Amino acid sequence: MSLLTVSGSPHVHADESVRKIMYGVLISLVPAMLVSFYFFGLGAIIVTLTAVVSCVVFEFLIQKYLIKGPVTICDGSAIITGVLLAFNVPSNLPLWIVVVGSFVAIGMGKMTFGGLGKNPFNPALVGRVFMMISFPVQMTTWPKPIPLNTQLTDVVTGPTALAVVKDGVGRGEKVSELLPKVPEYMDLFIGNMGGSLGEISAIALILGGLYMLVRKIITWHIPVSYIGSVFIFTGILWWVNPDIYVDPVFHLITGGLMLGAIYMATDMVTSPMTPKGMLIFGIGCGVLTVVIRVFGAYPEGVSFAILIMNAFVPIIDRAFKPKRFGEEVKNG
Amino acid sequence: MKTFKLGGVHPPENKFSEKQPVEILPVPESVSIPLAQHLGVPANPVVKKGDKVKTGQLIAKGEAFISANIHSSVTGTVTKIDDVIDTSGYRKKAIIIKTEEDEWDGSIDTSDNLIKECNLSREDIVKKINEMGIVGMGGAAFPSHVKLMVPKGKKAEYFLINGVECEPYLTADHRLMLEKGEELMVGITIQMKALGVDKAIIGIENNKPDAIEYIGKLAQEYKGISVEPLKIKYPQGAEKQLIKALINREVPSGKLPIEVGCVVHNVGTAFAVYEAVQKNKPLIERIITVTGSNIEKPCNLMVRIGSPVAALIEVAGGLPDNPGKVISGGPMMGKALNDLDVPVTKGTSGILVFSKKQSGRVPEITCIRCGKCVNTCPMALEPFFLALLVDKQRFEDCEENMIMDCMECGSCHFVCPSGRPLLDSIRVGKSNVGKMIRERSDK
Amino acid sequence: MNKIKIIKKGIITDNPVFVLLLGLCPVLGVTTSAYNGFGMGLATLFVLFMSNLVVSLIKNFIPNKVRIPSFIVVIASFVTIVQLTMEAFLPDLFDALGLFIPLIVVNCLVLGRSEAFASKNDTFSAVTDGLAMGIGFTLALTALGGLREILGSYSLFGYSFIEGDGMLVFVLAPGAFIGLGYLTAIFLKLIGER
Amino acid sequence: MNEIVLYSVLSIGGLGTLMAIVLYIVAQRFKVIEDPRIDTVEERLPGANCGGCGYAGCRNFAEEIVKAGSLDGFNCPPGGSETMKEIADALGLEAEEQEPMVAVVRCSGSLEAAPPKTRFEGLNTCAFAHSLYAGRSGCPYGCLGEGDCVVSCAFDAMYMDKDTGLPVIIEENCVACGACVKACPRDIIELRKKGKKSRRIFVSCINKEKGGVARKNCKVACIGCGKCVKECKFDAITLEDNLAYIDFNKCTLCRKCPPVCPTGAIHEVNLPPRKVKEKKEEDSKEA
Amino acid sequence: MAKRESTFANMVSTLLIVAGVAAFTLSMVYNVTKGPIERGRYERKQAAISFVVPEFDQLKSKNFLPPEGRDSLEFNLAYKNGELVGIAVQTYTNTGFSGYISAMVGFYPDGTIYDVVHLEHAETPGLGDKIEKDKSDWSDQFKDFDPSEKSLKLKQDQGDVDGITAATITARAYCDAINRAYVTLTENIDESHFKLEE
Repeated sequence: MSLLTVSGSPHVHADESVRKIMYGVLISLVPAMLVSFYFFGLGAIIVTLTAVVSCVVFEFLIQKYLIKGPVTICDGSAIITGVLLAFNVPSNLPLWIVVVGSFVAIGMGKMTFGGLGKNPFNPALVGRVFMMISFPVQMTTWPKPIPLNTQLTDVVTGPTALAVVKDGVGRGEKVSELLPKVPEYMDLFIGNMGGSLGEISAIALILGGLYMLVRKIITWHIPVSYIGSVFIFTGILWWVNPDIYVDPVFHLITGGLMLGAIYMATDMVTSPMTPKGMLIFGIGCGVLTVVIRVFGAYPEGVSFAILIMNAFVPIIDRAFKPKRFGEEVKNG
Repeated sequence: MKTFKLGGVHPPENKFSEKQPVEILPVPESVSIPLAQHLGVPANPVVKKGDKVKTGQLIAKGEAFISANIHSSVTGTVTKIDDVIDTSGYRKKAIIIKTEEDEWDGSIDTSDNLIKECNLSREDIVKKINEMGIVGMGGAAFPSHVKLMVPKGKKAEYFLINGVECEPYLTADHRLMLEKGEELMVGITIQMKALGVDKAIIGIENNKPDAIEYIGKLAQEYKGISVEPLKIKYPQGAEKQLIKALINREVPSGKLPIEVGCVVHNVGTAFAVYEAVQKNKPLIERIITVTGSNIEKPCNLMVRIGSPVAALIEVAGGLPDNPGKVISGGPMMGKALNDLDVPVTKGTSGILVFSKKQSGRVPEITCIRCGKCVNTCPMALEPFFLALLVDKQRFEDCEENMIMDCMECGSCHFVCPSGRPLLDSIRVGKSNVGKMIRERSDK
Repeated sequence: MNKIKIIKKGIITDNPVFVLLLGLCPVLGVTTSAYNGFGMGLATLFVLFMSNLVVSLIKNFIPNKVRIPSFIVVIASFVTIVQLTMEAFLPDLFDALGLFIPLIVVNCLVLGRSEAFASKNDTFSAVTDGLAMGIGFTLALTALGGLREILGSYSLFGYSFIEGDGMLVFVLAPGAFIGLGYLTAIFLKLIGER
Repeated sequence: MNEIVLYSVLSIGGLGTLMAIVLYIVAQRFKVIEDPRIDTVEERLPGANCGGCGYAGCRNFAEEIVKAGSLDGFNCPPGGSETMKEIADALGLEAEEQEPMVAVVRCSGSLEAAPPKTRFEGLNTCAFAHSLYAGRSGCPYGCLGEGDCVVSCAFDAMYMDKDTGLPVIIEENCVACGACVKACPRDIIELRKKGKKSRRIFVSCINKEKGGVARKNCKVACIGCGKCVKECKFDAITLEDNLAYIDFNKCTLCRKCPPVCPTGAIHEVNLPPRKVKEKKEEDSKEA
Repeated sequence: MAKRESTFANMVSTLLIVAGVAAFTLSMVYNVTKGPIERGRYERKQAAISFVVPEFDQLKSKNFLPPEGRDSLEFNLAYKNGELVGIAVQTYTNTGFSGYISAMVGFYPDGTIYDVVHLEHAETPGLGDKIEKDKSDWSDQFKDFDPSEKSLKLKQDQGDVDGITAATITARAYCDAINRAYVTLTENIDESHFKLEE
């Protein structure tokens, strides 16, 4: 007779694994990816592929030869980092910069801390911010969307809608004069605007977010509190002075807010674990985003806001414990 | 439909044996009846080696406040009083009886007649239950008479009956409700009388529509008893969760249900109370589900206490070729056995056989901080954090984070996508914190 | 103590930057290029050498309770001497390092060596230690400066080898932290500390 | 020379003088009275903060020694008697002569001698395994083989032997701090006198079950037959709860007991090989 | 030699001696380096002035307040053969990416810019430091720039100056500094101020 297994309860396990979660996230990224391929054409596909391949290769090399531990590239987390990194850069970014960014994202953002689950900061954002500071020129030259473009060179570039408004306001122009210079809201919503690969289409990102909600990969807390707090904060500013502050809807559909709120801030590893903590985290991200966008030097604040809040996650986890069962009796 | 609010999981149900009527397991050749089948102090044997005992005769007396009497489940000769292996493989004292022809103790009413009236006083009912060695049959085996003695200054308002059976695979309570419904009702009225309450609620999970319908119909004839269908969610059968689901009260941390005016009993216990009070029959047998996905004949058996687990499996078609794990209890909270000669006790609700493939755990990888364990913990603890603290041996912090509130339902390990043995760590922490608390109170 | 051992300690096993993590203010502040790092290293080397020499000479003369004020006065004097001399004769380097030269006074490396080594050992050992620590410090600063210069502006000691702007982050403050972190990790790995 | 020299000398010199005065006053005011002997003692300790002495680190140990004023009951296991002697010399006290100790694993239930009956899965710590079940072989006293002791050892003096599934103690590294004794949930590891030339004889089993039961799970268990007790001329062996125990204070290493043990539970360490032919292994005088 | 005790007299005398010796040494070094340091500073300023104005043989400096008040600007009036040939204005701005930037702006007497050179700044290396002459030829566009015809503003601010990619703020600030010099100049263009008087 073969040996009986002895182990502690429970003896059954949910049909759930890290791999399934990661591939679920990937599936949810498909709509946004298709939109960016449509508007930015071949360039977008090449940038995405480069980012994914280099992320996976770097993770493999580091795990195999530097850490000399088990290789876990199959869990899909490096692929997600690659896709999200590509989503955060312009589609005409030189490929060597993409490779450098991938190296920073995986090597510095993730493996330095011990790999999946131990990194305090979102790796894709670490890579993005690194590139943003290192190559400001290349990172802020956004191609204009041309549906189904197959040309790699000679893309027309232009500033993002947020940059147009920020620059204009900085010069003392009124918002109402500036708005005609940016695409229509409907275009912004669908994704027909200049910007980073994956951030352009709010609708596709929301679709993906809903899929993740249904699959229970994320909970509603972070996206809703993030987007909600941005909406309320910018709404207040707009109400105070609509001449220098843009309306909240504009803030919601531009500049990677959706991408950040749905994919970046909800990254399991770098966000709080309790619902209460998630709400605080989301509100913090929202407020910081608006502060950086409106009062800071950069027109875009999502990446920095999320990275800053990432640093607060351990404190949030300690400070906002769930209300224990039976902790405070309220009979009725 | 009602359920408890915080956390919970939905493991696949796999109730293979829910349509199988209860069969009677033949009396085995010899039984070994452990002296510590219940929570609390073990009973003291009142028989010697060589004594002849009849079925239902008292063989060990629970003398402490939290203890229970033990009766012989067979007729035969006491061969020895010795250590036998219990479910965990450690040796505990037990009375071993070699079986002869079954002859019941004269005082026991063995007929099938339903006796509805009960003229005993409250104290007499409790005394009777104490005498007959009734313990909670949901798993923890807490002596029932202790629960029925409401402490001074407290008042019971509700008597709640647990017909939830939230553990997957198990169907013993389900069958009991279908087959012994009338007796169950009488048992409930007796206990209501003992507690002096006029409201009793039977909570049944929605996956047993036939039981809800049948018991619901019966309940109409009894004053004060109602049936509440509950949404399916594990661990609804846990005392505190059931109270929350049925009457929306939260038992304070570290306190008993009587704090919020309830007493909770399992349906099996209620039935045993009926038999004890009306038929004078001690707790010597119980219904046990024997099941598993590659067990030939999943079934529900009426088993004499002390029968070896191997005999039960034999009746269900024998061990499959490649057994991986045999579990006493349900898959979520049961104990894996390391020997099949272990005797069945008053608290055994099921025997579950897993194949080799099923018995392996998900490989453990690093925590990705997904927070699923926090969100599924029905006590709103943070299992990942507790496990971390235990690894770091910071048991004071464990206590501060209310590790003792953990009821080991296993939901955290069940959902963990990284397959981390959270509950294993928490158990270590609990035993260390428990030691710490005991040392403190000794001082 | 064995002089060779002191030298080895100063440069490798107790490298002031990578192992002892002392004097990080100038390490992070001035190492935007290899030249700046080298200059700062030399300035510190001089101060370290001279203060170790003087402190070990006067160590028995100083009562215990006023030893730190005395050491600081000695160190501050040498720093000011360096500052004045550099401004007079190396104005370009002074432009780049100016802000950080006075800070050598509170560089814990200098005071630390005076207090921990020079005040307890004979003059020759103290001088050797000052020299070795200074060399270790200079090498570390030059290495970090070199790394940041190579990655940040694609040049080394001012000689550009690729056209273009380089990875700006390495010229900025975050690059100093990142570079120092990774250099420290590599250094410790190489000397087999971890 | 000019006035710059004069002014700077005056100002800095004056400042220095002023500071010296302030310093002097402050130093007089806030004199901290700490027994300098604490530092003296601490300097002589190994500084591993292992806790083997039973105090919270070396500093605490030093404070307690100075407070107590004598060395009775104080011992630094890693430093050994040498360190204690140094401390005694420094403080002018008598050091208690401490015999060096060493940790000893009292279980021989290797994978071969006590074949596993079950496969364990879950948290790989002895603490958990102990709370879950009796052990792989069924022996409720035997080694669980998850290596909590190895993890607890701060001196690299232990490792798990893959073939036997038992921990092994590297004597040269062991400082008898007792961390492994505390870590073992089954109290298998004991601190014993190191003995002359590290020679020791001990019963490598702590099973208190009856002989037959113990034997069923493990071939090399002590079955409590009492032969060794009869053999011992020095009353060093006691039998309690079916288990023999050799008192290391009384044992003279006469080597009479190991050959009579029917299961080979009595181990000899670092003793030269016997000249007389051993036939005890075949001798099954008692089952 | 045994270590000296921490008595009052010892402490005071030691600190006094150490401080005295240090102060003496320092003042000696100061005396030695004073000359070279001042000469160096003067030379650098002269170099900057001669960089931004045409050849001259005589220099006179005068301070003027900019119209909005605040710190005055130093005007270095350059004369050749008694004729005013250029005005080198030491100007500043506080709106740089890292705050303070100072520059020397040279004008022809008619107000056209001769050349510009930066003096001090703390802008981002690799980005904002393109205002330096030896880092980039960006500031060469100010040569022969006539602020009375063209606007000293960046092109994206509807002016006539090319910006620096990714360092708009620095470029804007530099324009502001030059503009401050120009405005102060036009304010005080009154001939009498610039006469070479003895």
